[in-house]
Amino acid sequence: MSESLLVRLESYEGPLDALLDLARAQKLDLRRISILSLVDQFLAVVEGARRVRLELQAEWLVMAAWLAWLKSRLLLPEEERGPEEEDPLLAAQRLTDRLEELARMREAARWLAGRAQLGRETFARGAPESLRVEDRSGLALDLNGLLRAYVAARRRGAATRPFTPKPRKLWSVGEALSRLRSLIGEAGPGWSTLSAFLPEGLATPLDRKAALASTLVAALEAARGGGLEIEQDAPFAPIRLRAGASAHAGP
Amino acid sequence: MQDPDFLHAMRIAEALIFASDKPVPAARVQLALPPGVDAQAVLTALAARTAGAAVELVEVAGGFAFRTALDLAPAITRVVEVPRRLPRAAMEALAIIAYHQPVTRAEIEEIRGAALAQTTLDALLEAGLVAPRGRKETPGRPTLWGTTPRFLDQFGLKSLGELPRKEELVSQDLAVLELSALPAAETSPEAA
Amino acid sequence: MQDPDFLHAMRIAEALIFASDKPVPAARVQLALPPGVDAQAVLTALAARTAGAAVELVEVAGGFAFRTALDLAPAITRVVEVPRRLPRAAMEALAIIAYHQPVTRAEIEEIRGAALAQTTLDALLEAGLVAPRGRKETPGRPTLWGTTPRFLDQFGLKSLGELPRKEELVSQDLAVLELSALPAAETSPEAA
Repeated sequence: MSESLLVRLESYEGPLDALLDLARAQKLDLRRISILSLVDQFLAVVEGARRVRLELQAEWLVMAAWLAWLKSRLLLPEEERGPEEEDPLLAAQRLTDRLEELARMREAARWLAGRAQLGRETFARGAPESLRVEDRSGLALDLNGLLRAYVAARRRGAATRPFTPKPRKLWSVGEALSRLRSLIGEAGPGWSTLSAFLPEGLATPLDRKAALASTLVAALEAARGGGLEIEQDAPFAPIRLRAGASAHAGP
Repeated sequence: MQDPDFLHAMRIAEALIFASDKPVPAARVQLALPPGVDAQAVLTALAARTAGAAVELVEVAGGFAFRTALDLAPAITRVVEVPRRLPRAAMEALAIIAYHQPVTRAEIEEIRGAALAQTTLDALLEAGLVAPRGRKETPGRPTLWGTTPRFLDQFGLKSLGELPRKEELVSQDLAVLELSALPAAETSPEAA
Repeated sequence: MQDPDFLHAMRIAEALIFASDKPVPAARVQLALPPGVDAQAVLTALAARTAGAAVELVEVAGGFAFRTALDLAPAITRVVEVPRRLPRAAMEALAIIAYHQPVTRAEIEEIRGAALAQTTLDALLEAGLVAPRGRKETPGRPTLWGTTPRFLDQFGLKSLGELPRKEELVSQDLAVLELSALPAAETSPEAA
């Protein structure tokens, strides 16, 4: 008997399956199961299997080790067990319960398998008819969908439109220099702030900053040639300009 | 019973159930019937009329459906392709899900004492026999599984209540020892 | 006709046709029948028996099938309202018309960055959501489009002013885009 179990070991769905089979082969009453005789058989099977193939699955060995422990405890008089130790009778009962439940579930599976099954022994209508007539005349619209569609459309529109930076006309240093030269004469001998030399019609802060920078560079350029003098009282204080000595050398 | 209204109601019920792709609950039949005719009486009459016919009215999965008579299966399967039986592991897992639902995969494995292959669970899912039933509020929140109406339909059950009671499920081999006479074990492994 | 073999053959044919997902040709029915019984005769007898019943055998393209009687259709069918969703392109066009009206088709295409099929515009027109709002005085005098009171109804708006300002929708996303540079943007809904 253990021989046939040994041969079939691989076809078992784990040690619990094999234990149940052992119990059934002996027509054991699971509720009065002799754990001891079951343990000996199981251990014999596992031992036999180990002789044939060393690479026995861990779960089999764990079960074998546990059963060996259970057997030793069951044989031991109660007074010789440690107080902390699990009650072997309870452990044996739990194993019996598990085997019983597995036996019941296997029986349930057999019961199900024995029933006439739809599509095998009995057949349903192969081509059911639609009992629903769909009225699709209404529209399902929601504001959220509309807004999402708008955003999606705009995003796509932006993505497909080639990016052409808006031509931006910034005040160049050259322009600043010629404006400075033409204005510095009219400004007279006194000091004027740098911003007085900015062109008109500067729309954006960016345009304004660019013009300011260009004008400053132009002023520095002019000062280098001596046509202009620059002064600033303190950092970030207004920058002031006046015509240089060479520009009004005459008087 | 020969009242023309009742006969008309039988025609409606027959057509409705015949056309449907799923078992039709009696309440749905009632909706289709003219007022004043009782669906249950109509269905009883229809079941009586079709009993023993090639296509019979049966009560299954919480509703009514037409099914071919069992004796005709051999002739039909000669022409119609029949799906393969589920393997034993799948049938066992299915039985465990049916009896222990909602149940996690780990619990199924605990009862079977063996790992449950993903392909096995996939096969049950694909056949529409089981479906997720939420998650268990334990660490990892594992999926809970349960059977579907299709499971009832597949095995010709009116409801889960038609499954044999657990106490009746005694292995044939062990029945020799008259287990049924013994007190039923109250502690099932999932409770342990 | 009362021959038991023939009656059994009729049962087989009935069950087979019932279980098939397609009409069954007579030749296929013949395969399932016991030898010596003619499928054509069986089918003729079955058609005669079911004529006028709730479920009739009919010959359709490709073979034989059961159909529920036409007179029962109103009793067993349920009308289900399934509101249509507008296709994405139509929804986008509608949104652009709402925000940029009055707007020409070419302008809608420009804003969407994609062509707008005439059928899409037709669908909006047919649904009563948009209507012509005169013509733009540019070469070709293209039609200008705007939304209708029905548009407001459908979206549950009292007026176009209830639409979120388009700057709230797109300004952050599309900083690059000069909104004011887009065609017909001057007449935005919140200004209308």
